[in-house]
This record gives sequence, structure tokens and C-alpha cells, in this order.
Amino acid sequence: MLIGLFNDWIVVILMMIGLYIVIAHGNLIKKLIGLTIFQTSVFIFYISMAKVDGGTAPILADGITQYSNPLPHVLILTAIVVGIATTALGLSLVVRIKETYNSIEEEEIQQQDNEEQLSMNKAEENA
Amino acid sequence: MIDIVLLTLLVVVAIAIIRMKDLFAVVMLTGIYGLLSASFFVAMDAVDVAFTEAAVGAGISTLLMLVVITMTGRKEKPTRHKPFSALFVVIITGGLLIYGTLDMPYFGSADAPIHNHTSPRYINDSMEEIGIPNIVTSVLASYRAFDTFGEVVVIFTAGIGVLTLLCVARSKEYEAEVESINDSMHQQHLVIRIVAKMLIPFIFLFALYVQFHGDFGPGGGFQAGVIFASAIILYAMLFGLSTAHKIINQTLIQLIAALGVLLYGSVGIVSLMNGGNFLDYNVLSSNPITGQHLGILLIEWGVGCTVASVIVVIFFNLAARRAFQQHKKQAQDKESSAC
Amino acid sequence: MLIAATLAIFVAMILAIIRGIVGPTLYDRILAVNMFGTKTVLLISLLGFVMGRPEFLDIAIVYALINFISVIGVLRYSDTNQFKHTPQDNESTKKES
Amino acid sequence: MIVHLPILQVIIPLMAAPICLMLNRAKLVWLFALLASGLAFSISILLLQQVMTSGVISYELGGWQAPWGIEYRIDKLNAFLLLIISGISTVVLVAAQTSIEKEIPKDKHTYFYVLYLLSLTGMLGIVATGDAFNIFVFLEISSLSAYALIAMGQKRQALWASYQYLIMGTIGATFILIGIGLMYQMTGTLNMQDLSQRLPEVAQTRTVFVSFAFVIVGVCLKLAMFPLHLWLPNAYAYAPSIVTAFFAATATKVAVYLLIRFTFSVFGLSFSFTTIPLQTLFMALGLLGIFVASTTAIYQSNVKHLFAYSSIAQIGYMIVGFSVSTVAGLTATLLHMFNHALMKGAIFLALAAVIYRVGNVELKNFRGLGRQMPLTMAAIVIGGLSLIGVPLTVGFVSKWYLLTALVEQGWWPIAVLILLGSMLAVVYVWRVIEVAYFKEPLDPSIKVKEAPMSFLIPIWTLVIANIYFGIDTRLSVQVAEAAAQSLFGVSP
Amino acid sequence: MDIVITICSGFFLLVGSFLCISGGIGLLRFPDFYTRMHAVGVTDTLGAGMILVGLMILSTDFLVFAKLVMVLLFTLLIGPTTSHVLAKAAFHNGVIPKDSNNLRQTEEKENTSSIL
Repeated sequence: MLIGLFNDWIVVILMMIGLYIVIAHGNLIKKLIGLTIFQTSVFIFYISMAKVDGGTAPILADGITQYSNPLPHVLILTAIVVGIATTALGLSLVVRIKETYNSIEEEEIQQQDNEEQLSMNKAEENA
Repeated sequence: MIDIVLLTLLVVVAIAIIRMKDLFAVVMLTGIYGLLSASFFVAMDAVDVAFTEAAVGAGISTLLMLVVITMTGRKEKPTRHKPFSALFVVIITGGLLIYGTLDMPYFGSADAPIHNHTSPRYINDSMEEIGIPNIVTSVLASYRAFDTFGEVVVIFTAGIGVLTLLCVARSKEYEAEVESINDSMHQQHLVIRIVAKMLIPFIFLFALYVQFHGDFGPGGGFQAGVIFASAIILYAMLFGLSTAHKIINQTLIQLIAALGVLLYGSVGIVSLMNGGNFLDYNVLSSNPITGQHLGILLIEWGVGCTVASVIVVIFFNLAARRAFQQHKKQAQDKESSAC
Repeated sequence: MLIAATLAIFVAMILAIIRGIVGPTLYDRILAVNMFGTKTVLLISLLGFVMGRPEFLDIAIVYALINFISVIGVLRYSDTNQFKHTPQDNESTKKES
Repeated sequence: MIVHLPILQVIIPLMAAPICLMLNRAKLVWLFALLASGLAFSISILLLQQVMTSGVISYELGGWQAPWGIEYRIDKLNAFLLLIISGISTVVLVAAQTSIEKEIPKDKHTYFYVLYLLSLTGMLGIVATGDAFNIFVFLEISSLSAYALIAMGQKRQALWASYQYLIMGTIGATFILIGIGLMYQMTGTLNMQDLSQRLPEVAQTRTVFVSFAFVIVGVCLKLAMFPLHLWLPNAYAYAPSIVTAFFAATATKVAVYLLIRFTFSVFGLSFSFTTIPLQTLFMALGLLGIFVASTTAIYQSNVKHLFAYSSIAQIGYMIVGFSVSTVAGLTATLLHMFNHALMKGAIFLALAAVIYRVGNVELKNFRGLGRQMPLTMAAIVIGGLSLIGVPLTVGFVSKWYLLTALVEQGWWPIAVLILLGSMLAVVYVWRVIEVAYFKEPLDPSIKVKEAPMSFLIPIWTLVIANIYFGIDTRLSVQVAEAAAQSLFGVSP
Repeated sequence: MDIVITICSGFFLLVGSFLCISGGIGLLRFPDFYTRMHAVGVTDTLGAGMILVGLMILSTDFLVFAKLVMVLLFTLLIGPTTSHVLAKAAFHNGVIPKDSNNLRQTEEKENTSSIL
């Protein structure tokens, strides 16, 4: 069991590291990097379930009978594209956030928003 | 054996990424992470995936993050609140997953359900039904062609999204200034410019090879698109953004991206017209195998066009935004010094 | 022999990772990543032979190219002020590592 | 061509998006997008008719048989959802051109329509497909375009809201991906019909249990169900108003659809509700959601925020109906999806009109609007009454069905709680009405004109539909009931 | 014939592996950036070249051979270029090479600190 599931456990650890970075870190770029790690480890999970002992890459050739499962590879090709698309969009959002808030730390942005809200409320009270 | 070593290295790198506060180092390590996972994919027989992950995970996304870091700053500030709640969520999720793995088929066992239900048909019959040796390509481009269409649309969406977020209206005066910055750049990097001049044609050739060889070996439209785009990015980095813009302007790339999606879709519509279902290549030609070949060739072109142009769009817009910011800063500095 | 070479590459990779983590300067990290990239190219080529299907060397070529492009990218975008190396910077990175 | 309707439903808006990008004339693009959306709407009507008369339609993409290729599978539930989404999209799009003129810079109008169409495509694709992985792909299309659309909002908070949504949405999607992977590992198939047949064999394994948990949590993140709702209010409040109207009326419905599809069709009733205490959990979360969100809504000073929280509360009602897990309960949920789309569509479009004329939707600026924009404010009032559940509006119909479903099961206390929740709705709707009708404007010299026709037509289309379906309930109830019955029929 | 091929490739692979490991150790142990670059330079060109040549000898297919030649050419072209560029960029941005003077100083410091 240890050998049979060892890969899966390590993959779970990797996923959790990614998720931890996303949730616990306040820096927006670090969050995106955490997201990338999270997604990449899901890819690793898919790919490792496609492996067959003694199989080779699913490209047909003479004299080979055992191939690994091609379907997860296809799914992950799609998922990688989705991943880069999300990262690119996230990065451009970060650039814009930096321009308007002049910060990429979650706490500072939240603080600025709160202050703005407060000052607005105050203005309302004065009126 | 190899996979266990690689996975352990991945964990080490990931933990280092958590600990680092210098974002630049983090991005470098992310690059290493991408390379490692790609090596892992090779060890797991997923050559197509490794191809893509190497180009995307280690190459393009690292590059994009780097450009962004130069705009946003390098240091991560320490968080003040204690991350216990995050730790709690992570431990619950992780525990649940570990619990779930207990009933999984063991790693590599050939009698697992996934190797016995749908995949035997792909492996055994794809040669007769599609007629190309790379099973991944035949599943990707024919059996599950609609997923791939979705993938193309995803990347197209991302391109449009980045455009809406970052697109800057250019003024003439600013353009001239950027050009002068670029010129000063050129003097510095003589060696790489010459080497890159030698390499770029090869990279284009290689991209074409990957595009057409995808039926027989690892590769295909997506990978070719990324390689093609990276050659253009290399050119833009060394010879200046405005020089690159002269050859490939924004409207043109947008047009190519849209055309790629349309090409893919119209293959499907043509097969509708010919009496088949959407994306049924059998009806594209009198001989089903020829039809499949034709269909796969066309949609791979569609994928390649869209991916290449969208990645170029993303990079160009990020880089242009950076140049724009620098320009604005300089203008401000000038103003303040004049005062 | 192939296995031995693979192992040697692994050792070199581990050493490069350590250098990448330890730093201390940014250029050390770039150097480590660059070396790691070359080692990956070699690893992929070797793995092809070890697993008995050496026809997938396209991946190795891509790695070599991508490696080059990312190093160029690093250098092209390290011309801003924040990438200037200062002694203080050196110490702070040392502390973190 | 009739056979190809299921794919044309998705492919028409999809292909229209790149063509729009090439047209690049804002007005032309708008007309073209409207045309594509309208076509999708008419196709969805045809599809619904076809499904109601002749049962499930299966369409094999690429001509490959189901578990090997991707299948589009339209049953009554899908057809119902397709109708809601494409209908609302078309109606909202009518007002889009006028509204974005004020809110989005001129050079980005084309991109706006392209993203809008892509978002529509994504939602239609999620609903129409019968393949689990295809859901993930289209989910990402709709989410990516949603992030970009939300970030187009005028205020800088829009960017921050969009970023938060991106993080939460991607975590949700990745969770769904993990869940699908685990399912695939245990069964070897991705087709949902096939999954539902092969899952019972392995239903007792821990892996399937975990895959269920991941899919549900992922969907609930997208759904903004109560404890996972934090991204929603800001995303809705700061997005361009047209986008808010479109998403508030459709996006959560799609997520509810996914929840129903996975629990009822894929995992099966017996697994979802007897093996796992999902029923109690969802009931509790749904009720909590209703109360917490409604109470928060009362304290909002921004009307968009107010109605965004109200949306979370309405999701609570849907979840409660869902967790009753009887035909009546599910009918109530489906009806409420339809009705909520009508009323929230109308309300947010009316708010878009207010933004067009006034500039923002702070509650204090609503003073006197009741007289200055009578038609727009009337629409908000009718929508609000519908939220409360006053007779003769659609809100009453779905609440009525929900209450009867609860009473049928003998769950009196919960029925009482639902009524109490509606009282909270009275409070927050009253706040808006009070300010708009019974307070004098702050600055009487500023004259606010009634909204232009391009707003009033779509708003009042929705309002009239709201009242029509509140009186003549046959059509909507018939479809919803048939869909609910078929869900219980296929999975004993 | 077979044995000659095996021995030849074995030799090249062995030398290559040795160079790779020694380069890795150099990367870790050398005192400053510029010396480390030397270590990497050795592995990136000669080490990689040796291993690739060893593989070329093993390869039976022409396409594989050609691809290996491509990889070799690329590494030989790219390795020195990146080294040059890196050194230049590092120098421009203020990484100071340790000369014998400050090398000795730091060593002394390290020694004293280790004694203490």
C-alpha cells in the first residue's frame, strides 16, 4: 500500500502546499503562484493515474503492446491551457490593481477600501 | 524510482516557495517547479503533456510573471495575521483527499477501471478509425475535438480579457520615446542579438515541424503555437517592442486569433453541411481516413494560430503597459524637477 | 551506464536546486535555473534511452530553447532599479534563506 | 438542421464572438451580438418544445459514440435552463448599448460584446453538455469572461472584486477538476450518463465519497452558497450594471443546475441523500444563508450591494427547496430559478437605468426618484414585491410551492422560518421604496429624466413576464414539474 | 562491434556524468557568483556535450541522431551566450567579484566566526 499510494500522497501534499499559499499569503502575485502550484499538482495527479506498469508513451509503434492511458493526457493538455489563461488574466488584473491602489498586498488594499467607505459614510453623515 | 525522486524534489521546491519572501526568487523556483513537473510527465509517458508544460509552465508563465514583478515590486510583505484558519482549511481538505486515496487503484496497476473501460478503444482502434500513430492527437483532435475547441475558446477569452484590461492608447510622442529607449538597449546586447538572429529562423522552422509532426510524435497546434509565439517574444525582447509592432501590429494579431477560432468552428460547420454531426471529419472527404486527416490538419492550424497570437497579445500588452508606466513616471519626474 | 548518468544528473539537479534556494544574489538564482534547465534537457534525453523510446527528443529541443528565452527575459527585464544589487539586499536575502 | 439544434445552441454565440471582434464597429457589433443571442433564444424555445414532446435528445459530437466522444444531452432540465439563460441574455443585451456608453470607454465596447457572448457561450455549454470534463472547460470559458467583464467596472474596487472572484472561482473549478478526476479514476468514464450507471458499483468506496465532496464544494464556491459567498457581493456591485443584470439572473442558476445535475443524475438520489447527510447540511446552510444575507442586505447603503446580498438569500431558498429532495421541493427550486431570473433581471436592469441617469446607486441618491423616474422605480417595486413573495407576482408562486413541499414533509418549523425570512425581504425592499417615494430629493434643482426607451423596453418585458407568470402559472409550473419528475424518474 | 559501441558511449557518459556532478558541486561550493559561473560553464558545455555524444553513439535511428545533434548545437550555442550575458548583467547591476583581498577577508571572517 505504501508504494502503491505513495505517489498520490505526495501529490496531495503538493496540492495542499499550493492551496495554503493561495489562502494564507497576502501578496497577490504569490497567490497566483500558489494557484499555479495547486493546478500543476492536479495535473500531476491526473497524469500519474494514466501510467500503466510496463507501458510506454501512447504513440503507436511496432512491437509495443502496452501503452499508457491517453485520455488523461488529453484532458491535462486542455487543463494546462486553461491554467495559463487564468494566470495571464490574473497577472493583468494584478498590474491594474497595482496601478490604482499602488499596492499588491491584500491587507493594504482592504484597508484602503475600508477607509474609502468610512470617509464616504462620514461625508454622508455631515450632509 | 525516478518518479519518486522527482516528486520529492517537487515537494522541496514547493516548500521553498512558501518560505521565500523575495518574489523574484519565487518566480525562479516556479520555473524550476515547471521543469521538474515536465520531467515527471516524461517519466509518466505523457510526452505531449511534458512538451506543453515545458513550454508553458517553465517558459511563458515564468516570463509573464517576471514582467509583472518588474512592475509591481519584488518584496512580499509579511502577513500580520496568523495563518491558522488557512492551515485548518488545508488540513481538512488534505485529510479528506488522503482518506479518498485509500480506496484508489494502486499506482500503475493495469486492471484499474480507467485502463479497461474507454481507453482500450482509443489504443486499439484509433489507427483504423483515424489513421495516425499518436493516440493523444487522435483523441484530442477527433474523439474529444469539442473539448479542444473549448480550450481554444478559453485561450481566446483570456486574450480578449487581457486586452480589455491592459490595452493602452498610444500617442506619437510616447512612441518616439520608447523607440529611443530601445535603441540604447541595442548597443548593450550585441552577442545575444547575433545569437538570437541565428536562432529565430530555426525556432520558426521547429515550430512548423512541431505543427505538422504532431500526428506522429509529441506536438501539435498548441505546442507549435507556443513555440512560434516565444520566437516572436524573443525578437521583441531583443529588438524592441516598437520594432516588433511594426511587423506585427495589434489589429493583425487580434484578427489572426479570431480567425483561428473561426477556422476551427467552420471545420465543424462544414461537416454539418456535409451531413455529419458537428466536427465529424469522416464526411469531409469521400474516404473517412482522408477526411480525418484533413480535419485534424485544419483544426490544428486553427489551434496554432489562436494560441500563438493570443500569447503574443498577452506578452505585448504586458510589456507595453510596462513601457507606458515607465514613460509616465519619467514625465512626472520631469515635471517635478521643472517645478 | 545510462542509469548511472541519470543518477549523476539527478545529483547535479539537486545541487542546482539548493543553489537556487540559497541564492544569495539574484544572479546566482538565474544561474541555478539556467543550469537546472540544461540538466533537464539531458535528463529528458537520457530518460528516452532508459525507457527504450528515444524518439521524443523534440521535448529536449524545446527545453533548450525555452531555457534560453527565459534567461534572456530575465536579463531584459532586470534593468529596472529594483534589480540593482546592493549589499543590503544581499544580507536580507541571506537572512531569509 | 433540426437534429443539429443542440450544438447550434452553443455554437452560434461562440462563432459570433470572433466575428464580432472582426467587425469592430460598436453599433454593428451590438446588433450582431443581439442577433446571435436572439437566435440562441429561439433555438432554445424549439429545443424545449422538442424535449417536452419527444423526450431526451442526444447529440454525438464528432459522430463518436457517447463514452468515447463527447455527447450533448438535452433533457427537460437542460432545456428549461437554456431557455432562461438565452432569454435573459437577449433581453439584457437590448439595453446594453445605451448602458455601456456611460460606463465603459468607447474603445472597449467591442471587447465587451465579445466577452459577453463568450460568457453566454460558456453558460450554455455547461448546461447543454453531457460530459463531465466538458463542463470544466465551458465553466472556465464563462468564468474567464466573467472576470474580465467584472473588471471593466468604473471603480477601482471592480478590479479587486474581480481578482477575488478569480481566486475563488479558480479554486472552485480546480476542486471540480479533482472531483471529476477521482470519479474518472473509479469508473473509467467521463460521460455523465455512463457515470451514473457505473458509479453505483463503486458507491461504497471512500474515493467516490471524496469525489462527491470535492465536486459539491467546488460547485458551491461557484454558487456562492452561504459560507462561500464572500466574493459575490463586491463582484456584482462593482461590475458594469449590464454585466450585473446578466450574471445575477443567470450565473448562479447555472451553478444550481450543476448541483442538481451532479447530485441527482450523476451520483444518484440514493447516494446523495441517504449515504451522506447532505439533506440536513444543505437545509441548515440554506436557512442560515437566507437569514444572514437578508440581514446584511438591510444594512447596505448601496442598492446594488443590497440586491446582491438579496441574491445570496434567494440562493438560500433554492438550496432549501433542493434539500427537501422530493418532486415538489425540486419543482419549487426550478421554479424559483426561473422566477428569480425574471425579477433580478428586471431589478438590476432598472438599477442600470438609474446609473445611466443619476450616476450611481447610493441609497441617498434615490430620494425623489419615485416621481422623477416613475416607470423605472415601478419596475423595482414590482421586482421587490416579487422578492418578498406577494401574490400576483412570480415570487409568490415559487414560495407557495416551496411551502407546500415543506408542509408535505411535515416540516412546519422550517416553513415558518421561510416566512420569517420573507419578512426580512420586506424590510430591505421597503428601505428602497421609502427613500424613493417618500423622501424629498436632496437637491431639487437637479432634474432627473425618465430612463430612455432602450432601457424601459427590456425592463418592462421582464416585469410583464413577471406578472404574467405570476398569474398564469401553467407554463412554467408544467415545465418545472416535468423536469423534476424526470430527474426523480431516471434515478430511483 | 556492439561492445565497442557500449564501451565508447559508456566512456563518454561517464566523463559527462563526472563533469556534471563536479560542476554541481562547484556551483554549490565556489565562493562568489563569477566563480560559480565557471562551474556552470563547464557542465553546460562539456558535460552536456559528452553525455549527448554518448547518446549519439547509442542511437540507432537517424532521426534520433539528428535531433541529438540539434540539441548539442543548441546547448553549445546557448550556454556560452547566457554565461556572457549573465556576467555582463550582474556586473552592470553591481555584483562585485571577490578579488583575492576581500576573498581572504571573508574567509577570515568565516573562520573566526566558526571558531567562536
